[in-house]
Amino acid sequence: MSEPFEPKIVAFVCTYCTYAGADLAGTSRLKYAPNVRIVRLPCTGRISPMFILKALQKGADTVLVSGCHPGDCHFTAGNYHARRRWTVFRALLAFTGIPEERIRFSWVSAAEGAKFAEMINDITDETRKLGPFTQYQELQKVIETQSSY
Amino acid sequence: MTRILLRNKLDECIAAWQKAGFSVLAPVRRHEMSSFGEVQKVADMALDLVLTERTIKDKFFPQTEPLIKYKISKQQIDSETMTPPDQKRVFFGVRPCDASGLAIDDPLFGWDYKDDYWFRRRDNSVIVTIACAKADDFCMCTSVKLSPESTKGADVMLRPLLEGSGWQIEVCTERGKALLEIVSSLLLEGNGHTFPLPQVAEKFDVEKVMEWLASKENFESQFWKDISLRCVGCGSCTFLCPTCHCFDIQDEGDTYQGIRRKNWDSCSFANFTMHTSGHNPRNTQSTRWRQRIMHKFNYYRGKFGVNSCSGCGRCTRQCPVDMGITETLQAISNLPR
Amino acid sequence: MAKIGVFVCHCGENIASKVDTGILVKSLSDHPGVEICQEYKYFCSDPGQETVKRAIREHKLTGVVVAACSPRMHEVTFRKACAEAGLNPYMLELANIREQCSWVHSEKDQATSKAIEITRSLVEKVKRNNELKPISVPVTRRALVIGGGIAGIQAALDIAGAGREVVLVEREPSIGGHMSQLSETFPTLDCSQCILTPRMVEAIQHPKITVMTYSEVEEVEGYIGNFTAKIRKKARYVDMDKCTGCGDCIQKCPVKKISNEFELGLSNRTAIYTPFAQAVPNVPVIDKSRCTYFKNGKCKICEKSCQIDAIDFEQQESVETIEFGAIVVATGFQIQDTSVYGEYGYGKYKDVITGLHFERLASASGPTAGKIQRPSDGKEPETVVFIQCAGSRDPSKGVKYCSKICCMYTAKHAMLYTHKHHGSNSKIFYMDIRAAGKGYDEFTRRAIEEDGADYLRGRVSKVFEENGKLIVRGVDTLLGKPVEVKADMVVLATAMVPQPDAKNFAKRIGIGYDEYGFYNEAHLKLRPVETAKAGIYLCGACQSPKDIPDSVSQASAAAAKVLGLFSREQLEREPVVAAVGESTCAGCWGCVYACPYNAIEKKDITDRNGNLIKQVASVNPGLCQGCGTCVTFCRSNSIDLAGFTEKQIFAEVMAL
Amino acid sequence: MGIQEQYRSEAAALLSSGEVKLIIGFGAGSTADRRRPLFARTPDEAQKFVLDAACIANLSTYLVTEGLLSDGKKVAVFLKPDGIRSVNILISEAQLKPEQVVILGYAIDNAEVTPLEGRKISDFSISEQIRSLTPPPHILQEAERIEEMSATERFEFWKEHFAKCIKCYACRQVCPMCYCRRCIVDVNQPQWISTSSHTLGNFEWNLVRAFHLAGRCAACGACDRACPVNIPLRLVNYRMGKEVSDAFDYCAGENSNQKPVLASFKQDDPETFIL
Repeated sequence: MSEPFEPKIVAFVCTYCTYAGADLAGTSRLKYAPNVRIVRLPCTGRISPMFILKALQKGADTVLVSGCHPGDCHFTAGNYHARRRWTVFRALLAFTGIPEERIRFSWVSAAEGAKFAEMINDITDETRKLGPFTQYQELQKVIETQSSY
Repeated sequence: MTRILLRNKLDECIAAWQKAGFSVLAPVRRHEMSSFGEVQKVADMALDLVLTERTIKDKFFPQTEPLIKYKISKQQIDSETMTPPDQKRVFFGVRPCDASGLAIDDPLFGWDYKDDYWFRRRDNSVIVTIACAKADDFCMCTSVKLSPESTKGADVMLRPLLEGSGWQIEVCTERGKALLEIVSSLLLEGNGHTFPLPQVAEKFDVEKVMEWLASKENFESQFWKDISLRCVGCGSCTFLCPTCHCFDIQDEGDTYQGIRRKNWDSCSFANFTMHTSGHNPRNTQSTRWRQRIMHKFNYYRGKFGVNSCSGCGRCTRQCPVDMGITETLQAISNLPR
Repeated sequence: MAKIGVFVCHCGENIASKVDTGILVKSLSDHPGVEICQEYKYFCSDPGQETVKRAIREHKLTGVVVAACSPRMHEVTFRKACAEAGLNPYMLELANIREQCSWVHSEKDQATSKAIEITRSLVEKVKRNNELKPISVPVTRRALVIGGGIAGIQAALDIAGAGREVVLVEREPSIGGHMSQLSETFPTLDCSQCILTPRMVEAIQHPKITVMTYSEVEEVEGYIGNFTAKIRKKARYVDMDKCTGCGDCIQKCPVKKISNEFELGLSNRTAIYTPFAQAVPNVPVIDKSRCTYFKNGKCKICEKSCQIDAIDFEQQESVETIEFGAIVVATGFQIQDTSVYGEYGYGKYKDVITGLHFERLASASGPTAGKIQRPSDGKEPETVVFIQCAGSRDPSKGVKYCSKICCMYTAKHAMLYTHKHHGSNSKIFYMDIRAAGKGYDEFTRRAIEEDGADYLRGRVSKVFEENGKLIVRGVDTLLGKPVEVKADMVVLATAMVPQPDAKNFAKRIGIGYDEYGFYNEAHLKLRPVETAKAGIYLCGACQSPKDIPDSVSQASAAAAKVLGLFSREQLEREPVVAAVGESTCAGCWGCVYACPYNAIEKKDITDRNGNLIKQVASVNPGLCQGCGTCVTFCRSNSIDLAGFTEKQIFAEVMAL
Repeated sequence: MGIQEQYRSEAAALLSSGEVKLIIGFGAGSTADRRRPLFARTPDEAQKFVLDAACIANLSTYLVTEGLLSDGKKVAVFLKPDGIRSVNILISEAQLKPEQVVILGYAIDNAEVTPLEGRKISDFSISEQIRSLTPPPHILQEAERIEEMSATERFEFWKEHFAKCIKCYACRQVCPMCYCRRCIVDVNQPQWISTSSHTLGNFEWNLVRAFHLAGRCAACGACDRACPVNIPLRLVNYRMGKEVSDAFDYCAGENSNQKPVLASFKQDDPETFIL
């Protein structure tokens, strides 16, 4: 048997809320699953759909995008813009068969260290159940056999 | 005495070829597109098409091809050359224009350096051409001095029998002969009535075209601007062309590893000739279209003695704005002298 | 070629106990482009920083990754170290292997491999970092102070005292705020008016302070050093330059029965009025909604009575646009509407009042001239019940937080009451006494021990009237018995809440607020008077419930921040700003719409003869705050954000 | 006089009066059922214009040809309502100046061509019409069929289609909204979208194009018709249009002064999916 599946989760977060929330989880010594890799951005407004696609290509089984609650954006409106983009991009991914459970969105404030820790645990568990997202990663391999023919 | 391949024996032929280590590819229509794909039986084939939308060029020079796999470490880069597998293949039901396309491209891939990716596949492939029983408005093989029964590039030429029961066989090469040896017991001896060839009108005088193109003063002619006004600059004509062969080398990977790939490129694209400096010598669509025509009917001929066009007509058939080589060459040959 | 230095910090045992730093160092040493990788117990210590600096110099490093704590902790420290060693401070990244790794994971091998991945991806990022230089912006050295209570007055005086111009804006007709309503102040029992009025006068007379009363800040645009505020001056209908404050008009005004807001309805005022006798400026306003002339077109008695023609019925409100370099927000608080506590009978029984009412009753300048009288019949109450936490610390009906000042003022009320009415009887229902502060506990003890305040620990369940007495029914939890008190007056220690329009105002000027509407400081402990919006500072009860000493010290702190900012003509800003690639910009203006700071302008691209070729977007680096929303919008990828460029993030992701 | 003759003479008049420098319309194509874009600069050339039910292309794409309108002169163009919608979007995205575009409007109903009143973009109020627009039943049915699939089936469906893509960019080149001077797919620092036309690279390209068209697509179907390998691009674009309409009540190209849907927001935008 192969090794048990350990999900790879890539999180794109804003530095003012969710990153600070993750820091708070740390200073509060809350324990959560070690499967998440955090990429720090200034604001959710900076998080491009491209990041999500590249993370999937790099083997992320779930991608998390997280920032300040509505009304709390350090930059006043970055998260509102982000929310619209996500709504549309999420619909697009769903329509093209990239399951909604693979792309997660959340608001986590600087004060919600516990929410962050809990959420990472939940997402890790759920991803473990879903299994690896090889469907997307293998798109590269398919053509290798096609084209080398 | 010639031989005949009966349609109802074709399934057995396929099985025999497969047993001999060949995979068999034929025109298929899958996922709303016609192309050459692997088949198991005659029922899988779409032999009624005038032409497949995609050419068989794809199977020799794919749209993207891995060349080298590499791994990056602190000390060095380890690379491994990737080659296509030595799979033997039969291409059944190729149209004469597509087969000619392969023959037209052979000298290009072999003149100074023998391109292993092309020739490994060429050497492992047997082309079984079927002469055309019908043509459409876009067919123009006769205009480039080929015909619906041209054997250029073919190892075996089949001519459909009038009653539709099979094909009359013409062996063109040793490779073709060997392929038929495998199924010799399944072939009939005899002469049938073959289907009359479709009439494909000559749409332009290619000699006149070549003469006009060769004249240096025409290079800057207003003609090019007028004829290419509606070109939107996509690459569909080049990518569907059986002879277009331009490519680009790209490295794709992450921090630790990657693949160097050979990808199709198109002279229609604005970025095709974009320099790093930002200068673009072909910075308008008219100069790009001129390049395409000049390459096919002047430069290529100058180097390899043959025009880089087999007359399939896909460039016009698939053009989103109804352009194509035919219209341009027609216009050139109609220019007053 | 990149030469990256990686410095793995143990943070004592904080990191080293969960991350195998030896493996981390070995793994990173083998990473392409890493020139040197070292570990140390505390890289943030002086010797630790020296190690980093030495490595930068000796190995001619082009970039540094410190694998340690959160960048929110020590990014500044290590940037400084880089700069001191001659490396551009922005060629640094912090790999957060403490807060986001060692502290949150239990398995050492998992934490170690996560730490390796985090660090490697930041090595790839730092390879693509660009050298950045701080952006200089000019500073307009004039401050706007919003709110003319004690906090605003103190801030204005401190800033003006250092020689900088201040505009102090107050929406009421007079400055003074809530403090001017108070009688005496704890813990010294100074008369509030006596200590406040001189400050008010000082403010209005200060040559560097422009006081704009009866005015409101409509809109604030711009950024630190360069704000533009629109201030609406409401029409007073009295010429401020002419008026001498003689008060003749007030005397003559025929509309006399208007409930006096300053006195919380305990007395009446006229239609032309000053809110209180010591108002600054001492210039009346005409209450347009109540004035007979404005209602019926007839009267103008005040105009006739004014000997210097200061009344001007034609006056219009006006909007002034003024430039500022810094803003101090001191908009204060309100008391909670106690009518949610039906069981206490507020609003139903006239003699159930709030603490602020009591202040007015106790005030020598108040409606009763300092005599404690029942609002219902003017009788002096024999027994007064004070109910603390009437709103505060009550998540079900009131607010969750402690209003902080009520324990103290209730003790003060009991004390004042005893002083004014010997032999009186005050009973105080309380949850616990919070009297932390200089002289505070002593003060409450004095109320109990010397002035006979009777503290009953427990909550009141009901107040009702019976035979002309207010029956207060509650429980004494120390005795474990229900109690009933027959009172003549009940005083509710109501909660302090944000101004009703606090949230809207915050949005207008671009600062944050908490769930209640109190304004957010940049950091509760370390940056308590700054907001997240650079150049806007906070003081007083608009940030959280505060007493006078706290408000005043915070005001001085905010003033110090403003003066620090004003100490130079140029301000250096973080260079994390966006920039447009003009050659590929198509000028669709999506970024212009998306930018929350209006930092993107349209720029003409012309040929050398001055003919317009195209228009492109152009980022004003002074306005840009570096959120990157524009970058994500741009379809042609023509905008990028320094410090978080597309290349950097791509590399970071592709290294994961 | 038939509509074709009427429009020919109007076109000729526009050119002979000098009101416009160029007219973009349709001419006869290489076969009897084909029409091709035709550019007329003289009244004589205007006599070659063809207008019938086969004139389905969205010619507004030529209006954003680099340099075409930089001299400030006017250009006339034959447009159906979807083309007018494109022009609205292009104006609101500052790619066209309304005063430079003269519209020769027509509609096709059941193979019948009827003229549309008006010449200036402001003459055409198409808001109601496009809001009530339902895509052809075959698109609706197909989109519904896809929505009903499991995620895995949907993925396989698109994988097969995107695997065919050869990155000829015909979809982009015929699209009036793809006016970028440099397409994101041509950005190589960093290479967000794999250059190679393997299925992954094709997925990335097609997803990003669909996203970039979300709230901007005029539903003219040009990309879908242009695709030489028959990828059903209409379906993705339809789905994106539906999303911005359902979530933000936004309909691209209603008028020419809309704010782009993804560069604006409402505080109470829906957010059912956010944890």
